[in-house]
Amino acid sequence: MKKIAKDQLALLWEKIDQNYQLFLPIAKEKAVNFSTWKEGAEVDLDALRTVNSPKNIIFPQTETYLTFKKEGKKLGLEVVSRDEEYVVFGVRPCDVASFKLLDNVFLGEPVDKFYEENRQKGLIISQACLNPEETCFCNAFAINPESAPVGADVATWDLGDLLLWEAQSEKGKAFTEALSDLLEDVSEDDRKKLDEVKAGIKDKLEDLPLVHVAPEKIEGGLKEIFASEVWDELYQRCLGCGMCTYVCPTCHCYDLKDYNGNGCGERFRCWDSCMFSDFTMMAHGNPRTTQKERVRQRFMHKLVYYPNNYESYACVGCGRCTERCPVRLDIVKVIKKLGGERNEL
Amino acid sequence: MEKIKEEIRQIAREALTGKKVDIILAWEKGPLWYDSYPAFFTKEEEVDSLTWDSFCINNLSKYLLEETMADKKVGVFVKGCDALAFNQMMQDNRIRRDNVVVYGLPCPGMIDPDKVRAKRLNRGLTEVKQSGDELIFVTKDGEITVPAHEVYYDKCLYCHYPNPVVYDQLIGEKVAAETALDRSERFSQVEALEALSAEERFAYWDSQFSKCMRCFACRNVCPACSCERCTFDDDDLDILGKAREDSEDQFFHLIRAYHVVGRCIDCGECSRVCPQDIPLEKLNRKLIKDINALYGEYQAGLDPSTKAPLVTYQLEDADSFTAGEKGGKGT
Amino acid sequence: MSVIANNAAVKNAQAFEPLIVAFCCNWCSYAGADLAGTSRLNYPANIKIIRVPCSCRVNANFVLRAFQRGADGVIIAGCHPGDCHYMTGNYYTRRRFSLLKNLLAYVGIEEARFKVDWISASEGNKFADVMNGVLEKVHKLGPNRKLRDSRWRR
Amino acid sequence: MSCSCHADPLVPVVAVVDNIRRDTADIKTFQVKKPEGGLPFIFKPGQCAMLSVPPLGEAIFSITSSPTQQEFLEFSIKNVGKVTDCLHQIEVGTEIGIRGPYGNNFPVEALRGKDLLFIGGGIGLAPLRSVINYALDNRSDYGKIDIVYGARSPEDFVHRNDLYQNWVEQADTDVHITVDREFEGWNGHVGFVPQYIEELNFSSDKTVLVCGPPIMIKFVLEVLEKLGFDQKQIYTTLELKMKCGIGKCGRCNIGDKYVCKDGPVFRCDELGKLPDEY
Repeated sequence: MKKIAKDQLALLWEKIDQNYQLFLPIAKEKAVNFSTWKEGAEVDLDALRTVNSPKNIIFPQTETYLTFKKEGKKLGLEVVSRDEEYVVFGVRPCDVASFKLLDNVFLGEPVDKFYEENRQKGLIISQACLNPEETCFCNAFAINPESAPVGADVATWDLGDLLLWEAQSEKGKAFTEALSDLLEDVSEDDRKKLDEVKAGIKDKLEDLPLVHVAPEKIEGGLKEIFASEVWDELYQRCLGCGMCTYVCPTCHCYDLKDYNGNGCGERFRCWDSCMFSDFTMMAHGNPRTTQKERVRQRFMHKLVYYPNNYESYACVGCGRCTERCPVRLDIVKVIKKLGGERNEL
Repeated sequence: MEKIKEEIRQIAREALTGKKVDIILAWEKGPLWYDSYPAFFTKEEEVDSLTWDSFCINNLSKYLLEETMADKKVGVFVKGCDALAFNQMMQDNRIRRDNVVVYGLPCPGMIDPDKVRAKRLNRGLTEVKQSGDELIFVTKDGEITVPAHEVYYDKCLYCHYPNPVVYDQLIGEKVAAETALDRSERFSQVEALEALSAEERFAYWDSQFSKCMRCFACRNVCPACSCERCTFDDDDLDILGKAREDSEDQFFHLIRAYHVVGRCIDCGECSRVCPQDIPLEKLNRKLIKDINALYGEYQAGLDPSTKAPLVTYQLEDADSFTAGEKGGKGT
Repeated sequence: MSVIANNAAVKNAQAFEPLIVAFCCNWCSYAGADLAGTSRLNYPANIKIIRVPCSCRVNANFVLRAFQRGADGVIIAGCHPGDCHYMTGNYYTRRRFSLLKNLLAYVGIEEARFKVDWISASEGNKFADVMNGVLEKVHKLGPNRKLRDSRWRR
Repeated sequence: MSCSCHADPLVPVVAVVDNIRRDTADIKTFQVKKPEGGLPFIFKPGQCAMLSVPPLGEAIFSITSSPTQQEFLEFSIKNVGKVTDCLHQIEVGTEIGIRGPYGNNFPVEALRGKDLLFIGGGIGLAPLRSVINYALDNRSDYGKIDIVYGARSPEDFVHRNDLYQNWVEQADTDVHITVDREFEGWNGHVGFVPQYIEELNFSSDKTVLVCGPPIMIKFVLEVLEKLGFDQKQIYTTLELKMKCGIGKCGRCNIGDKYVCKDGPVFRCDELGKLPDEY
């Protein structure tokens, strides 16, 4: 295990930036998002959760993958090449867990090569959560916020003026090696301090207001839950915006669109939302005519359909929808309404 | 507000049992301290979970669109700003008045959870009680008293209409209409931007707009955005592309703001719901300010029988383009 | 790609040629353009005229779309207030675009890039003046990048 | 740039429209092949392909030709939207993008030796035609073949040549045609497809493949049940909005299935396990 003094981090960013595109939680006009680091950027490692999840890096909101050119009857198509290798620093354990859920979808047959390449070019550095907030409920999905999460190449812990650093994967080890002049070995004291902080987390978690969320308590099969009367009531306040799906680290629906750039143009993939009225609109009609069907689709997908296919819920308890939904129709309320709550811990 | 809450519950129960209405639109409390959200009550026994506290920020008028379309009798609780929204939707012919019973709620102001978090009052917070001009934050470690205006939404501090301008029944006493801050000051941020150079203004808005994720929360929450089908939603029209591209973000925000010109009641819901904290009220207020300057003071939602500024004209209207800033007379 | 790249290179090498989009009311300024033409008054070729049935047919989308797709300046020309072919159309134009003009300025678009004016069918001179005036100012400002879609090829 | 990205399932290849035939006022059949000739890919009856007409985008269509047709793919396309409208306007020789094949297929192997009953309505004949031609090209592998086809009017028939000539001429093959209501000069059967099925009173040992408008499928299934068909004998195809074709974009998600990947062909007993949202 290594460490670096927090006031040395700017040097670290600079060094990483020389060889990689570096993404960090950066505050811009009051909003903290993962964005590329530049000297003077307002890095905010204390922000518990970024507005936009780091999904935006491995599965960008807009991604051009094809250019085309038309000349008379001729059509020219060209695949757009990908960006350079990148490092994402400060990914919270819940968000790291979300990557695996996206992998299930995109790396399943047939493999999405664009996504695969994006994933291969990235190095993930996690940052443990030592102060989870009231909207957090990652424990409902067996995620340990204080841990070094599976899927991170390097795990870090923020101990006030120190950042502890542990390489996890082969990639992470080589990366750590290359930064050896900035990182020093930890002392016994540092380890002890970390253990203390980690031990204190359990109490903090049990104190959280949403600690009783337990999706596994939801009873019934696919068709039963689908037909539940709960949906008749739940959807009513939904405004039909797509915020929950866009800030969600596990939502992965997308659209493919063409841009007409005057004789030539490009085709891109962009996020889409099952909350939007036109999502399933076809020439001969729309199978989901009201917001009820759309709301049901979103939560059925997260809590029933996805688990049927991949044996885990499509939610990591990051709390983004809980914090952001304009009418507070978040997944916690849906899980509880469906009976997903436990009385004792 | 506790007392009013009981009164509201009673009114709701009576309206439902007496079949005066089919649905009551009010608020319900969730598991978190700030978690008051819109709720639809159809049965008397459900009304026990109805709430009224300093977090009932959601404007329920917006829901009348769908509900009255379904030909139901609706009872709705409105705060001051919600009443302006109600009137605006009436003016836009988006509400069938006969189908609605409006219960007016004088509003002392609503608490901005972000301001509470900024003051670190949220740790272990269980409840917030109101006591005159002060708020008592009940936490696990005791009570903290804070002057209300320190944690109210900015928009509440400028609010001139805390008492509903339209209602069938008013609940409780009217509150004083004096604003905590000088009302003309709501344009001060607009003026600060106007004072910058074109380059600075563009840089400012570019960095704001470029945060936009195009989730459309600002549009969907807006009482003036009440079209049955938004032109941006029609895939085939391709008016707004789906790509995250600066020009598309700019296009969306300018058209959104422009589309509600003269109908924006300045309720600030668009800015409140924006996940990326884009200060949309600075666009809306610029337009309100210009309307006031060019065509006379106008508050949308005050009187549904008037015409919105952009659907009418005066022969002698000023314009902003023929001779300097405001000159030019019609012939 | 090579064709486009070459075109761009050629364009860059030449002096800046502003592209101005002018929405002209069919009943007045469009005829004004005609008059300017037949009177052999000079107005530049890089003004693209789009004929509209009334200046109030133009909406904010049109203006922004023109900027998105390559315009360096946009003009709306309608009948003088009081002379609208449809009686009242341009009174609405006046209100709408007074506000839009201010809004565009507010988000940082140089004011000279967006012009609204009243030009009657008999004002061939004014037509040429207005067009030349905008062109000259836009020329000074240089190519517009604001609101432009980065994917658009001119 | 690594060449692996060219293999991305979202990237189309260029193909050329070789022949265009007008079937009805709003349906045309397009023959598509690689610019140098031949099929862009190998497929099975019932599968779909995504056609691109930049800059208007893509749309998915079932392949109406049989895999036994090695020279070109055929698509019968109704003009209903932006992409289809553009396709209807193009001329022979125009290049378009194509990717595929997508989805599962009718189980032509498992159907060997069985009597087949095809039921099609309107443009719904398109995916069935692929199987019909496949079965007819391998005639000895299959038993009796019945084809029931209905359309709104005689003008709305697709693949007229097949219905009146190619298929009728085949051994042990019957084609039953109906139109929704009386038309001048129409001497054939009049009535909706489900009624006609009931009148024809097919024996319930056949395997049925149905495709047509959702409302027709619904009533056909009711009639088949009445005639004693087991749900396991009936196959149908679903149509939902699709974008990616590879089961990821989420549009055609219904229950835990993705129509573009796990469908479009479903056996009716499997369909019953899905939520009623199609």
